[in-house]
Amino acid sequence: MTAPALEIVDLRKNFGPAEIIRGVNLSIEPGERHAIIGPNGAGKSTLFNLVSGMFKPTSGEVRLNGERISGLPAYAVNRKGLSRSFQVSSVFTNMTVRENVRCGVLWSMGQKYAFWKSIRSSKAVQDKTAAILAQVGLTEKANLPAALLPYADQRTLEIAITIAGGADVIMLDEPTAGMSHSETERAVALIAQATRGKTLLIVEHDMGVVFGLADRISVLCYGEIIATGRPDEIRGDPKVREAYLGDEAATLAEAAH
Amino acid sequence: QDDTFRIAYIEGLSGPFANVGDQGLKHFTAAANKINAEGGINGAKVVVEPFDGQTNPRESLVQLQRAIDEGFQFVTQGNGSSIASALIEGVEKHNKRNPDEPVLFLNYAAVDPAFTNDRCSFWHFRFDADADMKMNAITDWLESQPDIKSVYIIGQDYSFGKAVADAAVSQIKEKRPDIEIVGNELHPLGKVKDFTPYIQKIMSSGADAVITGNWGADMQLLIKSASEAGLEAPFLTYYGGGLGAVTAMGQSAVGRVMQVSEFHENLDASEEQLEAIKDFEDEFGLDYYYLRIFTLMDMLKAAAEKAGSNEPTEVAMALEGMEADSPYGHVTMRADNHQLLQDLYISILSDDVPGTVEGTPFGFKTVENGMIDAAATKTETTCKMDRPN
Amino acid sequence: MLPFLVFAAVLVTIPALGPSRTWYTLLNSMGINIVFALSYNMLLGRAGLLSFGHAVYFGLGGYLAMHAMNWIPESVLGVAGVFALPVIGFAGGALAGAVIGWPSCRRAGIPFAMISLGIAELVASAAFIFVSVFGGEEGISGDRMKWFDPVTLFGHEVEFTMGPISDVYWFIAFWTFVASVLMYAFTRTPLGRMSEAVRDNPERAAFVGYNPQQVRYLVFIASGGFAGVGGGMAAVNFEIFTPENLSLLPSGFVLLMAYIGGIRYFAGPILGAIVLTFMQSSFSGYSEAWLLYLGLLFITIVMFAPNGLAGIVVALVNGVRMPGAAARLARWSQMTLAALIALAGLVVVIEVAVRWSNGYGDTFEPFGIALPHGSPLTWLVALVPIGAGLALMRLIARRSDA
Amino acid sequence: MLAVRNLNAYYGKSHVLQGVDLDVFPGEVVALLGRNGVGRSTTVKAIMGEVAPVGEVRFKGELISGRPSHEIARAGLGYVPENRDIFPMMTVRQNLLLGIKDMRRPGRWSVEQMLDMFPNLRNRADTAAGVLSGGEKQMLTICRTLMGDPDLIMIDEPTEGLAPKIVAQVGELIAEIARAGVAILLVEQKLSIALKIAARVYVMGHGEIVYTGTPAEFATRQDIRREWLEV
Amino acid sequence: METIVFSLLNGVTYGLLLFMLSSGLTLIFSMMGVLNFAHASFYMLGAYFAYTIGAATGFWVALFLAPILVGLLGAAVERWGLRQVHTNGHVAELLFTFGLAYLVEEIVKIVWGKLAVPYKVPHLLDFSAFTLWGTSYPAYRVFMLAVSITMLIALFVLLKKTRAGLIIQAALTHPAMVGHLGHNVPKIFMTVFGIGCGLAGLAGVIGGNYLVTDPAMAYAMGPIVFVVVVIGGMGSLAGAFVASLLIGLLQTFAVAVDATFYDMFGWAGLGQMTEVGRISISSLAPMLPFLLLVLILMIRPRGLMGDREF
Ligand SMILES: Nc1ncnc2c1ncn2[C@@H]1O[C@H](COP(=O)(O)OP(=O)(O)OP(=O)(O)O)[C@@H](O)[C@H]1O
Ligand SMILES: Nc1ncnc2c1ncn2[C@@H]1O[C@H](COP(=O)(O)OP(=O)(O)OP(=O)(O)O)[C@@H](O)[C@H]1O
Ligand SMILES: CC(C)C[C@H](N)C(=O)O
Ligand SMILES: [Mg+2]
Ligand SMILES: [Mg+2]
Repeated sequence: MTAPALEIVDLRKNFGPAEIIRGVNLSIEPGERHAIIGPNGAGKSTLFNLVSGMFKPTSGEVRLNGERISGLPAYAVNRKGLSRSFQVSSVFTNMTVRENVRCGVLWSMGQKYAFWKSIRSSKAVQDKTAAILAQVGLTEKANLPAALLPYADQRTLEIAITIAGGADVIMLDEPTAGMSHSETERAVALIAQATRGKTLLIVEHDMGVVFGLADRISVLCYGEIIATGRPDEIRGDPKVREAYLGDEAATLAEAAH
Repeated sequence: QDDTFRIAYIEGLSGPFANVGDQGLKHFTAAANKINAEGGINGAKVVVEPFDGQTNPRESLVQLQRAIDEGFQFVTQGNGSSIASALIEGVEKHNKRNPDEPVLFLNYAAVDPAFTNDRCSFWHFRFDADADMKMNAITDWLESQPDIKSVYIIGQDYSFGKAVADAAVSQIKEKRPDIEIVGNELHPLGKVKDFTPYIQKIMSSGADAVITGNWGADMQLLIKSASEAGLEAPFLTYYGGGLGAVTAMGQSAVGRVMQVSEFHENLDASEEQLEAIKDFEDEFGLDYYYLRIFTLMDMLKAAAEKAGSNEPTEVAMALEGMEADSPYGHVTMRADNHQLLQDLYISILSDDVPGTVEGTPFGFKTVENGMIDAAATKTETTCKMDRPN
Repeated sequence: MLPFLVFAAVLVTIPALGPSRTWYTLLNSMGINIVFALSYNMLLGRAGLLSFGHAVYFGLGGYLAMHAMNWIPESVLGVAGVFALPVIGFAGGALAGAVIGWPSCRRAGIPFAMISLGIAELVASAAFIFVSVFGGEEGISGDRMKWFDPVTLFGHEVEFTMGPISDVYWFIAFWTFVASVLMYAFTRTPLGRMSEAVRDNPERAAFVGYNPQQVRYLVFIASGGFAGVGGGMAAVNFEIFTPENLSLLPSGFVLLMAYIGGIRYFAGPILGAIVLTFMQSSFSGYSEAWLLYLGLLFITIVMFAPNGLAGIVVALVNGVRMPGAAARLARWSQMTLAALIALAGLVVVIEVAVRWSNGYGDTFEPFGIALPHGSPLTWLVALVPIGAGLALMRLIARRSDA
Repeated sequence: MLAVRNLNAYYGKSHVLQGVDLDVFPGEVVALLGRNGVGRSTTVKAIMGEVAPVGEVRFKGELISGRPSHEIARAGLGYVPENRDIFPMMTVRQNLLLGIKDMRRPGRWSVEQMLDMFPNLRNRADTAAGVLSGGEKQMLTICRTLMGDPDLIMIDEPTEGLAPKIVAQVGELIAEIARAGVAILLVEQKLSIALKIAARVYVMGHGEIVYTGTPAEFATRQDIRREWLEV
Repeated sequence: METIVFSLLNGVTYGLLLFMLSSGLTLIFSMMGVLNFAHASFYMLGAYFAYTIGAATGFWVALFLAPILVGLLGAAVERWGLRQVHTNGHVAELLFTFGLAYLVEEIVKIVWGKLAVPYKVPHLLDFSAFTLWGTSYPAYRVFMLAVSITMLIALFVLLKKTRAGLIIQAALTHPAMVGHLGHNVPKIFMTVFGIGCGLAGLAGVIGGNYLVTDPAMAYAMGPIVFVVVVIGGMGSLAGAFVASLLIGLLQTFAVAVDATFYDMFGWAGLGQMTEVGRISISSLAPMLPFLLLVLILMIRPRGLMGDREF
């Protein structure tokens, strides 16, 4: 059996006295689409930050394809093939859309810190950038500065940068937050298509998105995973209903029928 | 351009030593006015134009270049031997590369002895007694002061300060071997804001006298801290009489601060000279301080007229060995090293003299046996000069 | 590409116009400052690092070149060696950048700025202490003219000794061009691009695989190196380096050049270097109060044109191109006119005051009209235009608002 | 109480608000609905003076358009922006304290009350607000504005990014605010909440108000919903 | 012994002057985020104003009037200058004050001339407070000590006991939001800047006659003030106080030490006459503060007592 794409073992994180992540265990198979839901402040973003190398865990371990990555700095984690997006759009505001995507592409195409060759000299980089832009539908806006993009497009760009590096584990933090229904639909389609064959870890509050996209769902509550399972299992779980879904479970159940 | 005789005055006209540069410029302006009133130099009107060298060798070289580009062939400077050193080199290089348009450097205050010894140049003339000559005056006076048994030397950390210290050490060893040098200290140039710690050191060393070549703000602050702390030892200085030091010292310095200089305001002089001093002070609101600037300008005029040309090489040739009469005595420009010989005076700050400075009730008066004859100031030189043929 | 061809063409044609020595001197300083300001902008404009100590790299590069200059033997090859000194400068600057950048690039923003300030003061005062390396107050000087007589090369008599200022011009022009092209090219490389990415969003840059500190550090070294090229050029041009060249003052000046020129544009610092060098060397000859004017210019730019002179130029060009140009240009020229009127009054005030304060007794005589400080007419001539100009500006601004 | 007449606003050249008219009466809860990017946030910003308003805005009869925003706030108009501008370096408690305009005149709400209402906040009362989770920040901003004791509060997208359960909580909070007699102008996407608490709804489309009515009426207007809200 | 006592006294005096200067900067820096490069220029203006006013009315009136005038000037600078550039970020603000420093220096030169003015210690305080081992300690320094400690206390109360501090800090990052909460941000900024400048002015009134009042005094004091603020820690008045004293003492003691590197490291094989061996500790005095600055920023970036990094 191959190692899980992402494996989290008894991960803990304290901020001062506050214990925010209290022993999370999670194992995600290659190609799986896994969603994390949970109330606000449960620690979802923190978990993302721990896995992606922004924070160092207090204890526990994170393994990417069997290799330990916890404790590595963010850029090193990224180079090993894990890429993430941010809950609040985090793009290179003064650059054009194309440059934003290109920045996402550069490292994976082996450009590293090169200062002896033009960024344009590599056809592969150009092509890859163009391909990604086309994939997310931003080709027309490629020459606009990112700061001037409408909100939904910025979210899309956020996703584009995240997938640009070709990482095989993608983590998205509330990718559709603040999008309208139609935009959300488009975003979900994009995510589904862009992560085909890859491992996806996603945080969302929009249950439509979660139940539409995820193969499995984990519910994080006060820093602990209280349930993991297929969407229908989660929907029925009384603990989850109590902690997170509230009335919406009923609505969802209705919708499912 | 033929009817003007243009002199570039390259000094720090901004920054910490701006005040000193400003004073010099006023003296030059006055001297030029005087010459112009008498018909100029060989009929040419004298123009002294200021260039701000910012008391920095490189910037001064930039200004030198600018002056040369604008056609100046006479340059004057004095505030800082470090700068004079750069200018001498700059002028030498220029004259070597452009033998057709040589430039002459007239130094009125930068007194590193090297300039008239190992590093002497045909294109450089100095109108101020060098550090060794002035130190000679001081140490001669020390010979008559058996009460002084220990001295403290403090100076600015650059060639001039080092020259003063070296001169003091070697001459004291020679003339008063019994005097102990209890401190020999260099401090950064123009950067110290509070000299109290240095004064503290001097006081605890128990020195009977302090020797310093400090000038500008470094002099004012040093003296000020000394009088605040109640340092009783006399100060033997190069520049205690000028450049704002007296204002800073006040009453407590009376009878304690001495200077060695070619001029002070209570020297005997003709009515005419006193009149000239008064006119200068009225016009510029400033003490008459740089006698040597007037000497410089007068000799320049005399040399040019003797040569019958305003061309630097010929003026320089004429200056060599030239003798002249200043309002206070006879002066000679040595031909072998281009050092001016003039009478020097050791004077002491006093509160009962007619001539006062800086609007204070104080002025300097010559101490007993304080006059050193021009001829007696002459020192050996190691100068070997390349002269144009 | 085109702008660089024009640039090269301009550089080559200048000597044909037979500039005076004054012009050569000015142009040479400009070249040095252009390289210096561009290298500074690699940090400030591109990587977003505000440094108060850039002169350190300029100076250390320059010092190294200076020492190298003194070692070079006197021969024809010596001339070539002198010509190549900016390469040594680059090495010196880059080396200094590599050493100093190590601790300072770990942090960006204000801590970086403060470290750079501290290091500048530290290096400058240390330089005063290590006399054998830095020459103390006097500095280290040298002689760039390594060969006196013309030599015959391929049957032609070449008279290129690096002595005369016109020879130095070619040297400066060559290196200015090369360094500008290289620095421009740098912005087009992966590292150059990532430096901008790190400026905008270091966190994100890390999540696309780049170590922001590493990026900053490498850019810092490159920027130090190019500053060193400027230093090497300066060593040859001025033939002296003093510890002051490492201090806060020149560091501040390069900041002014880059900012006044416009840090958002590649050509901004070039423009800034040209204008400020001109002011510094020529203006200071016309008016003693040139620093006051420099201060005023600078403050005006900071307040009203944060994109600098280049920003103004771009706005002008856009203004001409976009629809409604006639009206806009009319308004701009009215504004400019009003501002000029006020400025004229201000100049009178300043000039009269400077002369009054100096006490040399000379009077300000623009166009032969004497304006002594004692006469009420003077103050009328000064204050009326200021008032009128400001009132006009206000009027125009209000009218265009409505 | 709040009367907006022919309000226009621009971002550079783009004319974002093109003559908005709207009213909020004392104690009333009004929802402002509309698709993304139609200018709802801009409307609120223009009322607060954050975006330069062209047109007329009156609050309690007084003309407030063109006045600086602190004066508008002091007139009794509260505003909770959509980007949750909390003060990240300060503690939760300090954030709340800053909401008080004048220490001498405490309002209807006290810090303790706020912390009671949201146990999450109480737990973190003395940590820096910058590290709060997205949802916690949202609660904090609303509470902070309430500390200033406004007579009308404008809330921009309060439930965005909140867990379903907390969405309900926020809904309750808003209802409670309304019960306390504070008028509310609510900018919302989630129809469920908006329709539950609002007395009246405005629908916005392309910089204009395209529909006004009570929730009940609105429920029947499928055409409006489809055309302007995509639902 | 006497060296130690006097170095201590002198270090404290110098340190207190530094504190007076830097307290205003700390205030402005920590509250508005403005690195006021012109701070020392306001210090200079304080000295010059006091000189001119004092000539007409005597020192004591000047002591009150000059700082107020400088403060008003500072407020005006904020109102018509800084406020305009505020929207362009901190770099622009910093550059504005950078230009202002040039401007002030040039204007001072025009108005008061390039030479030092005879601004003197008031007659009433021009005596020696006490004499130890034959060295006298001027009463004026005791007065300086008193003023700066009063200032420390007053500032502390102002900051900790008022909400203004909080509001300003919030406004630093989110000015619009603070406005929406009903606080008049511009006015507060103006006041803070005015007070900060006024404090610098006060330092000028007191320091101008302790040191020298000339157009170069601003440039001489400028950088060291930044060192104090950074070493002390952002926003920490107490830190600024400690750092001022530390630097004051450090510099005074360094000067007092007579040793050279050879004396200290000779055992390690350093030659007496080598260049490094001859470097004296006292010659290092001017660079010590900057060395400390760099070290602090690297080891403890929040400064000695700062509660946050920049
Ligand atoms: N650096 C930090 N220091 C202290 N506490 C922190 C820090 N970062 C996060 N926290 C706390 O940890 C908890 C979890 O935050 P996190 O951002 O992970 O929540 P979340 O699950 O993503 O919530 P949301 O869905 O609202 O975004 C919150 O209570 C937050 O206040
Ligand atoms: N600072 C800005 N500069 C330029 N355009 C802007 C700016 N802010 C908003 N816009 C544009 O103005 C329009 C209206 O924006 P507004 O934020 O008011 O919409 P909204 O209805 O609140 O939408 P959302 O649901 O995204 O909050 C949008 O098209 C947006 O892209
Ligand atoms: C102006 C003078 C005091 C300069 C000093 N004598 C020097 O040689 O450097
Ligand atoms: Mg989150
Ligand atoms: Mg909105």
